Amino acid sequence: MVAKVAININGRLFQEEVPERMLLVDFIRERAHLTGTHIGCTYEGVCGACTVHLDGEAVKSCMLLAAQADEHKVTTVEGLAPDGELTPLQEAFKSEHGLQCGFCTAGILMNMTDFLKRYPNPSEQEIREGLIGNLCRCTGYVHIINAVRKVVQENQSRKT
Amino acid sequence: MSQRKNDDWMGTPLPRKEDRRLLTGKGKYVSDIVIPGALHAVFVRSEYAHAKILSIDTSEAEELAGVERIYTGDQIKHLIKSMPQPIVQPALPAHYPTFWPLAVDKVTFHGEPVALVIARDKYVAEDAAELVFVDYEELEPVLDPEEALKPESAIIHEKDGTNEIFSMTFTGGDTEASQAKNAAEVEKIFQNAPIVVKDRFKTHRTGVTPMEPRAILCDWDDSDGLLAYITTQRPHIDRLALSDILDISAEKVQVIAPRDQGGGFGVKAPFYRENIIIAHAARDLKQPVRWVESRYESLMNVGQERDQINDMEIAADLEGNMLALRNFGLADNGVGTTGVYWGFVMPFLGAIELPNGYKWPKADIRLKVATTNKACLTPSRAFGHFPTRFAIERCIDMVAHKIGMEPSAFRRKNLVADLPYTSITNEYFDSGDFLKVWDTLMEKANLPDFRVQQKNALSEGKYIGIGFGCGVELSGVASELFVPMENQPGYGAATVRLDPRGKVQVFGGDAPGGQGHETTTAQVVASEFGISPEDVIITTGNTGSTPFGSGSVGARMGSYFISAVAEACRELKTKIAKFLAHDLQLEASVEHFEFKNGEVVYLGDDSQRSSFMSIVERIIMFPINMPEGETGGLDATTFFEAAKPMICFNADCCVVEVSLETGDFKILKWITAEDVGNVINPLIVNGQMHGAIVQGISNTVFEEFVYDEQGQQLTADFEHYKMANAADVPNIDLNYATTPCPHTPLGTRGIGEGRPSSVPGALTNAVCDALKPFEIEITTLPLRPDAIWQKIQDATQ
Amino acid sequence: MQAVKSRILRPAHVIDLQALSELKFVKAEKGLLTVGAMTRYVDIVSSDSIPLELIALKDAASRVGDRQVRNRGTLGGSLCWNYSAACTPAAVLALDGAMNLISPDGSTRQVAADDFFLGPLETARKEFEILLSVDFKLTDSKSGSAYKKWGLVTDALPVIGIAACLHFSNMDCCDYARITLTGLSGAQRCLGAEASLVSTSANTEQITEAMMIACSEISTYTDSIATEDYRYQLIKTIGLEVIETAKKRAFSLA
Amino acid sequence: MELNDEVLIKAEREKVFLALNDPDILQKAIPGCELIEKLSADKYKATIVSKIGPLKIRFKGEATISESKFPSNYKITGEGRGGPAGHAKVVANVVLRKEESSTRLAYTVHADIGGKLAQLGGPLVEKTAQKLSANFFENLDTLLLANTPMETDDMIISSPDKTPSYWDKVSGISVVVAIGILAWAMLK
Repeated sequence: MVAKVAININGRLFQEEVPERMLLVDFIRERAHLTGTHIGCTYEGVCGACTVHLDGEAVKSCMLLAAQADEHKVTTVEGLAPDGELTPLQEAFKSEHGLQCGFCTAGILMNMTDFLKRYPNPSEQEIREGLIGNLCRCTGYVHIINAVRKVVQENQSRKT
Repeated sequence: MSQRKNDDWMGTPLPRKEDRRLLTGKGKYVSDIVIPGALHAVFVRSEYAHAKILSIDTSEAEELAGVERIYTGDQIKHLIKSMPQPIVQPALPAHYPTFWPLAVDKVTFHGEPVALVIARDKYVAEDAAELVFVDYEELEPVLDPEEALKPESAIIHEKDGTNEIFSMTFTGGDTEASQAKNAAEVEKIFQNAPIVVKDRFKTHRTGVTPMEPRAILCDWDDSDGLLAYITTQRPHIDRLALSDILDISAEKVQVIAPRDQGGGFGVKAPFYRENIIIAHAARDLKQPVRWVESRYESLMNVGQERDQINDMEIAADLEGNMLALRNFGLADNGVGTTGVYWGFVMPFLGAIELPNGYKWPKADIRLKVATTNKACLTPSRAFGHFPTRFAIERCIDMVAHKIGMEPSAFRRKNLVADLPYTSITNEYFDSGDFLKVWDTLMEKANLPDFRVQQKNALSEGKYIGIGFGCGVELSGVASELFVPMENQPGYGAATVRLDPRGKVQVFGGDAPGGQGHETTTAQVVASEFGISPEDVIITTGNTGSTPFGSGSVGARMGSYFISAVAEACRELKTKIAKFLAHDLQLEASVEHFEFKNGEVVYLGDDSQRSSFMSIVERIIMFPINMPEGETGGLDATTFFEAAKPMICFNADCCVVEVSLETGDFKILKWITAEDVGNVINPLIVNGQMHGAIVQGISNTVFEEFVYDEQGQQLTADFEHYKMANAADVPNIDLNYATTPCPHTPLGTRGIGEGRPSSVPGALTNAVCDALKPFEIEITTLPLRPDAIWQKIQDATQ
Repeated sequence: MQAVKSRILRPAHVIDLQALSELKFVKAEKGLLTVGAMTRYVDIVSSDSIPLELIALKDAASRVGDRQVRNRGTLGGSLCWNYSAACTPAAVLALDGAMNLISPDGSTRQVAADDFFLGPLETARKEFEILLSVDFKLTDSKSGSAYKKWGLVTDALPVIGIAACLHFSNMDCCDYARITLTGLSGAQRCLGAEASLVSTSANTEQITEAMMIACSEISTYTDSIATEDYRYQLIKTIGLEVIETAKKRAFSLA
Repeated sequence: MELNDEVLIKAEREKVFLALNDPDILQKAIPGCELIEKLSADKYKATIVSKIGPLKIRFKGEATISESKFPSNYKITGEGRGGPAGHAKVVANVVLRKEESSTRLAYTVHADIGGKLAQLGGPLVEKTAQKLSANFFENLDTLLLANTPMETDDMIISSPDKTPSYWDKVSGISVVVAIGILAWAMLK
């Protein structure tokens, strides 16, 4: 009933014995003590607050067992700005007021960080569709989209 | 952070102080707080809507390794006082149900707590909860509020002998005779009015679901008592309630609502039964106990509101004057076992706010609230008046159609033009300019242009429509209304404490959940003292260090709390000025000094000045050679109470395109006009408006709590309870038409709480406008494609 | 995973096949497109190897859940679970995919989509069999496909989802049609509708007629999201759109 | 939830009635039926493991016979519990009509489903319960064709106290329906 796992989270290796049924999100919160990743639904995996990167891609950590991340690389919101300097996306969330209660924010940042890597120049509609996996109750999404657009514009103007 | 001219931070779009920690995962919500050795609690909840509990077998569960204790209703009913208790009971006459944290004898809704499992591991606690076997004998569920009030209905709370938890007439005075006289007068107007529209407006069960579910972490110490971290909008009320109900002497109860809370929206404002039993368990086991609500439990138990039937009638003349309003409301209260609100307080306020910002010469407004075997209504942003505003804004359009008038013109003609004004239900509108707001909206909406576009679109087979709505929103709740409604004071309270280094600590007893109190407060304090917002630290929600506050409810921030902060700052400024005048040997008082750029400057001679820090340090650390009668120290607590209730006002316009084939519609535009008073931080105000409007849209169209004929709740996860995602909602064009509030020191108003209420009417009006060729009037929510399509079918066949 | 987390499905063991990179591929050769069972939705969506005639597969995969789900969910997982409102089984059934299965003894077999999807959660996969890949035959004739769904919120599980694959010998003659439906009780074919389209030009009128036939063959139901009649209406409107899109794609008009 | 259907079974009415009340036959006809056990004269319990695709769920059900008229009709009230999955309460009326040498069996079922079953199963329950019933009757038909008529006749003749013995056996059908609904409700 116990599995031995070795998960690299934000560059730190966590070797732990865990119950086989332990979810990755619980491993992150309770074993790695990284509580920026949140749980917002029960079994349905809809809200997206627990979104992390698994080998660089956004996934919902409540829909994975910890054992499935064995020998994989996980990045959480705490790993976005390891040297203390906020990423452009984090900065834009701040300047555009892209968060209110902040509970869903970690998941949104992780999803959008991956999204912008894959789609560097998205339209507003594409951003909206990219956000489908993250529910937010506070913002009405408007400022979140403004924040993502700001990063896109900054990147585009840097290119030209 | 740049220094601003005059250090006036008012109106500045300052990025929030809260954001850095929240953006880096360093926020600390209740479920993130760790106390070593904390046990995990899991509730066993009722599978039935209404059933007798025959027996509960916990033996198998207790044998599971890691299980510490299992509680049932029978075990705790002699140890814990039953509800209601005065601290969480409004001063309104009603049939308050008696209940304990765990069901005793019978269950009254699907999801009610029946037993509590405490274990060392949360997975084990869930395993054990599955092994608690409850034997039920089903009783007839009461699910329809109209049926519930019939004499033949089964009774849910037997001791009351009725399912009518509350009823009230809001017009015609306080006596039955005067109300009857009023009703007769209203009836006479209806009999003679050239235009009468009467319909039944139904609003489904929906509400606001914060992304962070409820949670509580309790620790117990025999000498210090109870320390409880709770997701709550009202820590001070929770503290008193826990003290009273668990018989713990009040000085031994401390409640902390962490500064990081994942949204409240009213859902975290009640006093919940779960908190009582978790606190009891911590005391009983002398160990920390944690309960983190699952989304499943959350959707089964809280966030359910709206759910009203309003039988409304409006009388008008052919010139477009409103003559009379009659409304018989019926609210489906659910089971009523939730402290502070008991379900019916929301429809109560909904009825008071029903007349909206219109002049009604006469009205007859009554409300009945029925208990049913569903989860108790819990407050949700647009508290109680989401349904009544839907009804009135929809009905007004129907009247305008009958008169043959533009609904927007009909509205403008009847809006209250001169404030202050006392509404037909005795709601006091203190200040503002409704017509300015309305005209701002109409200018942006450009109705004449739209009507041309609409005609052109129609010739191409496209159905576009425009809809309007407006709303008066309470700006905080004055004690005058708050005491009867919730048995709590309405004042705002704040402590402002200066330290010898010129920094400021502010303490507030309310408990925000994302509204940006830290930033807004810092801006106000910085503006008052002429310092930087970075120099200001705010503590909220800790009953151990903050003055009493009734909580973060009803838009109290921009109205009451921030006013208390400003007044406390001004009190300290007076003292600082007195000391400085004394030290500089000037005959001067506070109005002769300017606080700016970290200095206090004498206006008569700007060479006479002191750095803010030195004068503050001098008063706190060197209390010698003082002005006569003064003492050292700089610390002020103030309680702000406005003489009368205050309001703010807003209006919505939306444009939709409806597909005749599927009834599906797309929101093409959403335009607003807002009077929010003086703005402290426009980013935050914009964010509040966006969030409120999108919540309103999501409630109107997507979200619905569904119960089947047996009272089974079928929408207990986000796959079935459908919240709008980013691709489902529009951008919002916000416009401001502000008038400063004359009753607050900063001219600010409290905003955001009631903001969703004008949304369902405006949106439904737009859909009906698009379908005007078919003369479709929609009176039932949710506003769903299948229902719209059916209406089109009915109209075309 | 939802079923496991809600404690309805209680497996003694979970084996993660994501580690088998051999099962992650999209390859087209000799008139055949083969997609590995562990190919994720995101890989299908971004694959350049999927020809236009099989684009319904991309249509379906690109609208499953959300980005995070598509970064993890696989074609094989969806096909073998065969949830009643899954998107990709409907697409695979319309595209007449063939499932390649392997047994613990190493023997393999191929099962046509028609024989594979048996009803909600039921497939012809035997216990301990593993789905390796899905084969799709490519055709020489003009062919096109499409998938579209409707749910109350964007990209939700479909209330109704429809996939279609049509082959044409010329603009006026559809000589092959497969139309499938999901959302009611798993992927199912609309045989009458298919038959009625063959040998027609599949114009708007004929498609409308075909979808009327589809409705007569299917029973829908009412729940809080959509009434029985509305579901029929969705079948008609989405069916028309999907089949018209498939036709346009066959002639590279869309 | 309401289920109404009828099936034609190629056997005489008396035989069908008795077969429906024969625990042995029922156990064979109900997929995954582990046990049918008598609790009292009119009360039975059964355990059925339902296997639907990858799901394997053990359900326990109890059924009570309230009306029975040989060989034409009976009514059963059944309750089933699938542990944490939820519960179902089922009332079934079965009417058997003669149709030449076959039997027309009409049933109406009213079912109330609760707990996670209701929340996750949704409207699928109805469709899938129909399918399960169809499977059951298919199995029954096959079993009846395989059965020698004598065996059933023997049962009628040898039964010393006819009515109670039917009652004893009748419970099976309700369990089938109750458990079937429980199991199929989980199809999501």
